[in-house]
Amino acid sequence: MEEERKKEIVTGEKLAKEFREHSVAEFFKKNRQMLGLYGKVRTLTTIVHEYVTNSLDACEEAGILPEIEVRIDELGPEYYQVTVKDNGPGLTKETIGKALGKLLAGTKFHRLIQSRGQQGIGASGCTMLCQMTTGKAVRVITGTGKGKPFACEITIDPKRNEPKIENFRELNRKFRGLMIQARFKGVLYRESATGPLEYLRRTAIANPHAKIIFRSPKGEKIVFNRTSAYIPKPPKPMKPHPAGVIVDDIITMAHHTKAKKVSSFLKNDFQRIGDSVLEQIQKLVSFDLNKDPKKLTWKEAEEIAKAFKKIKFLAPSTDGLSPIGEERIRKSLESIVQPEYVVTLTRPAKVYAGGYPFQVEIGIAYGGKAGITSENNRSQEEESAKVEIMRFANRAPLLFDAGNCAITKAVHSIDWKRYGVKDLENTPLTIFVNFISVHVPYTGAGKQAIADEEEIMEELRLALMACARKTARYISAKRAAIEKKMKRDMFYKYIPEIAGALSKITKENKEKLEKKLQELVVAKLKMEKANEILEKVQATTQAKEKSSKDEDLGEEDE
Amino acid sequence: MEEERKKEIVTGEKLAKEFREHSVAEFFKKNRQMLGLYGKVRTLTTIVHEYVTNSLDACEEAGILPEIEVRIDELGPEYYQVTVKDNGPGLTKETIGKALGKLLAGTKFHRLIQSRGQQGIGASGCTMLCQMTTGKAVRVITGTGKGKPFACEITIDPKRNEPKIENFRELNRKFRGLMIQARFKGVLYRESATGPLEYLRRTAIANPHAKIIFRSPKGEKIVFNRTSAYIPKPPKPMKPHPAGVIVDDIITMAHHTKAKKVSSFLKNDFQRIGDSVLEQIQKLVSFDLNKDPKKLTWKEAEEIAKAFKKIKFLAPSTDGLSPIGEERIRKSLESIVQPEYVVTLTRPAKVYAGGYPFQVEIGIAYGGKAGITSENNRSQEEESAKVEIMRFANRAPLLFDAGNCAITKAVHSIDWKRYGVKDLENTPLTIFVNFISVHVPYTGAGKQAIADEEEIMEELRLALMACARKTARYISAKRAAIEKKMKRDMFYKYIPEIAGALSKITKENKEKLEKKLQELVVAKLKMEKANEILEKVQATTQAKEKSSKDEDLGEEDE
Amino acid sequence: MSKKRGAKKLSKGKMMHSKTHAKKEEEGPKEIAAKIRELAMEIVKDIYAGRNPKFRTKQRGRSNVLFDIEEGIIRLGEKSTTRTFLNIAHAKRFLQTMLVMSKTYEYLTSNKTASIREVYYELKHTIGNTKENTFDDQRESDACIVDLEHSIDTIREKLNVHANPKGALYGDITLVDRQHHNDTFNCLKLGRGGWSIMSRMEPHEIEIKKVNANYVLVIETSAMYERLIEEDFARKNKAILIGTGGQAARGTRRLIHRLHYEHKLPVYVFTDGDPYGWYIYSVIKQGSMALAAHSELLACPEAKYIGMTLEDVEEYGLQNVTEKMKPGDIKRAKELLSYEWFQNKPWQKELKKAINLKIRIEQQALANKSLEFVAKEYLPKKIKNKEFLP
Amino acid sequence: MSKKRGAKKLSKGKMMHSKTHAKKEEEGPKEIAAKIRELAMEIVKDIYAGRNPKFRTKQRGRSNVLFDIEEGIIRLGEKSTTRTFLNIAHAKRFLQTMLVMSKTYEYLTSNKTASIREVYYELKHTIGNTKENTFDDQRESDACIVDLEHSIDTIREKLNVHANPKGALYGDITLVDRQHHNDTFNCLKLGRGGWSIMSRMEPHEIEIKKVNANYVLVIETSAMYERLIEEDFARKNKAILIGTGGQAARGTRRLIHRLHYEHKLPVYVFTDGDPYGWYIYSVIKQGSMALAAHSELLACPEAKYIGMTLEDVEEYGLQNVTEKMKPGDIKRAKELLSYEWFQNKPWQKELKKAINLKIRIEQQALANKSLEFVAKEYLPKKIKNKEFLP
Repeated sequence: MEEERKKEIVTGEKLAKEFREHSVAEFFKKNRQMLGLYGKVRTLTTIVHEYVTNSLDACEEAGILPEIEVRIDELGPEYYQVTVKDNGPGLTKETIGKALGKLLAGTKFHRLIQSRGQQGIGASGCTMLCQMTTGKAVRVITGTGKGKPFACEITIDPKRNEPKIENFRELNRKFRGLMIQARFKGVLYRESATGPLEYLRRTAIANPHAKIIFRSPKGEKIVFNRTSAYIPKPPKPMKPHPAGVIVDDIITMAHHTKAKKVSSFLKNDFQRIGDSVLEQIQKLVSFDLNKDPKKLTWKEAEEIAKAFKKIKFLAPSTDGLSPIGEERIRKSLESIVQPEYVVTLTRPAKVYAGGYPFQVEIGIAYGGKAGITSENNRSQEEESAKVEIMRFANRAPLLFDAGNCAITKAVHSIDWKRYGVKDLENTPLTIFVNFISVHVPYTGAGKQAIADEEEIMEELRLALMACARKTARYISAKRAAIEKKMKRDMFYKYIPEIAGALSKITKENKEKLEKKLQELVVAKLKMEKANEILEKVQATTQAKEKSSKDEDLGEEDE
Repeated sequence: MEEERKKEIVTGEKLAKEFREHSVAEFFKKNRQMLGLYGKVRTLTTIVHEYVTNSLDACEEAGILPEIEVRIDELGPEYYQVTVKDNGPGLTKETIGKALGKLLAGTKFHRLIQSRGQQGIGASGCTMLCQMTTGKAVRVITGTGKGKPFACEITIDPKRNEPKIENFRELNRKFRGLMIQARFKGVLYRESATGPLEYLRRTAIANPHAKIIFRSPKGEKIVFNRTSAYIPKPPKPMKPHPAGVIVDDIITMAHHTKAKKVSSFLKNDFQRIGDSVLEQIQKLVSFDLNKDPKKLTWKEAEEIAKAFKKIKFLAPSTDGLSPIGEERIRKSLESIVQPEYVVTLTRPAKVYAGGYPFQVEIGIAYGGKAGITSENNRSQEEESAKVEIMRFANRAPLLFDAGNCAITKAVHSIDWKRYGVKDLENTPLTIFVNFISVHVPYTGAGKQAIADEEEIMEELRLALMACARKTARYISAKRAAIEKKMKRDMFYKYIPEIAGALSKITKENKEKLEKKLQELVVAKLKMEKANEILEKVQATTQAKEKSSKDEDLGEEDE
Repeated sequence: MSKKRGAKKLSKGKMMHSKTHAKKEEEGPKEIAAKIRELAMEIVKDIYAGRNPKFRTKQRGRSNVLFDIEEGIIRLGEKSTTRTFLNIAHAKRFLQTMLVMSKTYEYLTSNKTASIREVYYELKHTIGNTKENTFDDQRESDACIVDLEHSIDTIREKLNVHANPKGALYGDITLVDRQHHNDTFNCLKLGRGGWSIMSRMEPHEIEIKKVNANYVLVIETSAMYERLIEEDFARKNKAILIGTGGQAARGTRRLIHRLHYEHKLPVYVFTDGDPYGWYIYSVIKQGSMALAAHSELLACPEAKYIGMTLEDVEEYGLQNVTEKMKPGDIKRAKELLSYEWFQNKPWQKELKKAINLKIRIEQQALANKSLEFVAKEYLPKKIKNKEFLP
Repeated sequence: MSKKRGAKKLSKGKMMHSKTHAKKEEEGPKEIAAKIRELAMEIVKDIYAGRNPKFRTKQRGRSNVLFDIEEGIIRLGEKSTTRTFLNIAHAKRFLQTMLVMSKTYEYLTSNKTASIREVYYELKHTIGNTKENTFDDQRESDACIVDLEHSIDTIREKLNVHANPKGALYGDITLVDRQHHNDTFNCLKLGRGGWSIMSRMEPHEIEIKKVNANYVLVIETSAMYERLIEEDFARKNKAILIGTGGQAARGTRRLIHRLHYEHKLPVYVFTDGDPYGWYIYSVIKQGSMALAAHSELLACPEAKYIGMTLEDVEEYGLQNVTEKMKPGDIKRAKELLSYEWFQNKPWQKELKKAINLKIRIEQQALANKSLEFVAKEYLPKKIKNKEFLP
């Protein structure tokens, strides 16, 4: 059955000639889905995301109150132009190419620092997509405030992963900041829960110090004003915390340290290691910590890692973390979501597996325009308000892959019934969660979902439950007030019937009975006023439960 | 409420100094989940996958009948050593570093060629994982058949994405092939549907020309013998097919072509473009095709792409595709799955969006040990056999992300009831699907799911339905035979009761009635024999339906 | 079934009611036993002749049910079906019917009667050397009984087989149980309970000796039946009261039929004003689709509907004791609207009103006026003024 | 409820059966009406005194039900609960109970009776200027009736309120309906139907004038009741036959109770051999948990169980007419196993056998022997040899 065939042995030598390196740009060009640049609507949102986060990060590092204009123009079917202009520090001739025309180049990747962008592929990926789909370059105008601003056009040479800068010219006007303009085909603008407008709305909520202006393809102008003039502290690069650092990290750091001894390497290059900790480490390892770190072996690094596990360290420094702050989240939610009630919480920093500190911020907005239907273009029926979960990583909104995300999982892992929320999905709640860390553990390069590491999940749950408790108190107080009024009405309503029935049996005067009963109700409610409302509601609930339990046996023969 | 803070403006100039490039190795080290190297069990399977596909690809290109030994040893808790040895063409001193110690380097990425591996990051990713988790180098022995084989140890310098080769030594024995040995921590061996053993079993099914030997951590030795001595044609690099090529591809190719005119560029660098096609293109574009391709503008390339869309081309050449073949899939399934019945199909090649040809091969195995429970360690009850969907891309098994994969979606999109399969999930079926293409559209770098492009889905469905029809014919013929026997038994069984009842009323002789009735049954079944079995079954089914329809009104008062 | 189609069918399949009716009523155990024997002999002849043994019975699907406009009853059409032994789908059913034939033949020849459940248990056993039972479910033997009824054109009561009894009788009516000591009793003298109606009410068993009444009042709920006795309604109005306790059982329907035809008493039906009540009325009046073959002996086409109606709700101000119809009720009401025997103005108006208002009204709702209201005003006024629905 | 706990409770809450029983039996409409008036006056006093008006009733949860080992009946314990007006959770219920009190007071003083459904409809109306109804569901008024029964320590029949009737009586027993023309009739002379048992069987209404019988046989299924009449079992064995048609209605239980206590007749219960049948037996014998308060007037602790038993299956070779128990049946059987009143050897053995074999056996299954087997052999032999379960 088998065909016979002349065999031509290809030797290893021959294969060797075929071996070729290729650039990371080529790789991502073939795998754009890894950058989140897939799906017509998603691609456009991702582009806006990449540019806006870069702008916010740059302003923050430079200590500037950001004002960002985003404009999307429809040029043809599935053909759009995106323009983003900021008032940030701008870019120089030297850096502009690397920032927008070379993948895996950036200011952030190599540092342990909280930032929205992280991996240095976002903006350059957009440049690549622009040229892939339209053949056009990305147009840029930028100025640093010193010297003349300049304009140029940027493309990437994918074979070399190197920027190509054309039409460079200096401008004779004043401008500080960065304006990027790029065109894309095969994308689509929609005002949905995953579209650019919702993205910017959420960005505004998580960045109350930013003013964001959006001009939609429909020609509408939407302005999100700042509710805070406080510029977040520029995040500082951080040293790694020993908790959870793996052997490989120690080896890599030891080979790059400037320290001459392992002991000083540990003290200088890690957080929370002082002399007493060093003494403890020395007791736990088999070699002398005065050794040259460059000569540290894997086995020795392993001993250090094991020692790290045994020692109790101080919580990591939060210097590198820049939370929004409870008060600012409250103001922002009140301004943009317009709910009836808001509770906010910023938790202390914690560490997850890799020794990276992180921090969780929660805001729960209830009632009013909270939940889905408020700002979105859906039907305005009160009854149909649905819960809205707003996820952020380092203040950048996460719109996709909700199901995979630790935040969504944490929200759904909570027994909301315990907090007076009977049906989470159909409650007018906006749940705001900002996860900040010097290294966000995304589940993919699309950067849309946070991995559900154990420590992260626990922290999210604790924070959510703390806020839920406060919300529950508000909800039940509100319910209690409503019930009080209902109670009086109800008692009054029943009085004539009761008086009538008793009068029929006893022949007592019906009007007299009614009057006496009304007096009883007034006295009863006055007394209640003195007590705490919340207690009453609980008591009522218990009474109800008890009485219904009493009668759970039906009669079997009727 | 807002705190005041001294602002230190960070200038663009200052930020420029912070700009740093980083290597793709660093990137993937931080994002190992993108390589499928996450999850304790999945990581180990992915490692085996990377090495084994490299071996198979190398043997195929060199025209060698592969014999691959895989050994997994448990060194400690969640600590394993993986050894893979093949008889392939081996690697040279020059190539070994790039093959195993540098990411995005390989023989395949830059060519349009069918291969199991594709992106040149798999084996090097394993090297990185090995050193990240254990600090150890990967150990290699290789020989090309010419000169002396050698041994060495390889690591990667992640900062530079460059290999580091140590302990290099030549060996004084004969060896052609490649043996890799690497250690990993934080991984786990399990004999589950996603473990290495199942991976190798499926690899053996899709590669009937390969002999695969596996030694499990339990010390068991499992051998999958080859069922075919036919070495698949070494796949050839292919020129792109014009259907669906995008503008950017044309520009990139035009800038790299050796041709001097656009016309010869089109003829030489694309498939299926001859003089008559060229004439048609010339009529559709506004410029002269004698132009220098290096000077082709985006607008002109756009015109060519538009012209491509209008012209009807021949189907793409399948030279670059190497299907397994229907007969070989059959033998392989019979040998390894041991079913009762097998049907196989290799469809002609088609093209999907990017101008890439692809081909679909199907095997459906029914009964016997087909389906889950046969080879796997589950309970052997006949009743509980479940359907097993085996997905392959270029003969490499896909074990994860089944839900996202076009193959799974296609299988579930089919109305199996029409093919006599009442409950697909609980039928002893093994459905084998091999998708082959010069460029498999994976949904992620983990390479575990095929994107559900429209053309791919249609092709998969057509192929599945063709096989399902044949399987249906077998299943109903089998059922008919069983029913025939049941029928005779049933008639005979009822005879005494009927004769008894009639005898009681009529006083006729019971034995005489029984004898006559038996004669009737024999005559009836003889007559039926003459007819086609299948027809009978259908008739019976219809009769049943009709008679039950007749009596669908119950009595309302009993 | 459309009006047209039913009417067309009828012209072919019609039987003269009076003649067949009389003949069917007359047949006693001996005649029926002879018919069974005849059928068995034909099957034996088939077997001896080497033919596939068979018997004929009637099709019972909706497609073989028709409404006899002239007689005002639902009938089973003439479509028949043949059950044979040598057919995989029929063989077991064939066997089972032979067993039922043989057993009922035994009842008839030895003067025994049995409930359909007893038939099932009498015949259930393991077949030969197998693990298979002759019957696994009473529904199987019930179906065979129906086959046999149709094959020899009779009703099960005449096969000495019957369903469960249900229903009670009260009023100045004297019955004689001819099979039981010739017990003779008057049903007005039984306190407020009344007589418990038997499952078989065939003339050769229960004789209606004397009736002193102006009409028969059939009442859906047992509670209303009791209320009317409590108010001494039967005496004061010379009425026979029959409580059906929901859907009327076969014995009760047979009794109503006989009171009407043997004693020319008008029959008034009093049910809840809801789809279930209207359906109960329709079954008493025209027969049911499931028992279409036996309407001649069970139905009472001249029966009239006395209440509850939605007009009552308005007239007596019962709005706040109506109940909401559930979606299933509304669906059922819409079905009734399309039935041929509700194709007359008053019923169309009543049903449409119910569907529009989405309300139903129970008999007991009349208690909202006063307990004695139903007996002292509601019913007497309606009967006096002949306020009936057809 | 564990045996220990029940026994302990009892020592506190026990009442002398004979005394209270006699007193309860004696109370007529006048006494009950006076009790209601007394209760209403107390409530009025509360109101005039500015106290939250209240009435007491008994708790009805499982935790307040106990088994009186001495008397062999289920009783309601002494735990009481108070319903007040000024409590958001009780107010509506309070209102409803006042309405029910007023209405039953009216029945008693004007000598009327009503079914519980009629009570619901009589009282249902819209409250004042609201859209709220006094009652939205009959379950609400039913619950108030129970509250009232417990508040004044009586049964609903004595409030002139009753449930639906069900059940039939046959045998040589002469009854007088003292509220209805003093109708006097003998239940052996009613053909094979028998007398339809009323919902209220209070002594001041129905007098048991004469009984000529050796025992009472209570039968679960109507079909078996008919079968035994058919076979003339009552005459031949001097038996009173009572067909319950499933779970015995209150009127039927009251009649059984009275036949036993007034005429010292032994009571034998004949049900299907399955958890539902055993439960029917247990309710007749000890009373039910839901009506624990009324066991003294409804239960018959000396009743004996005659069949079906799993021993019968073996003795008469009925294996192939048994049915499989469904998972729900088995669960129910296991519950029965733990009931205090089944804590005796024969019942433990029987129940365990059923649970192990997972089978059940119906009364009609005896037809598998022959139709007359049950009347000619099965029952007479069992009664002669006293083969009962306790």
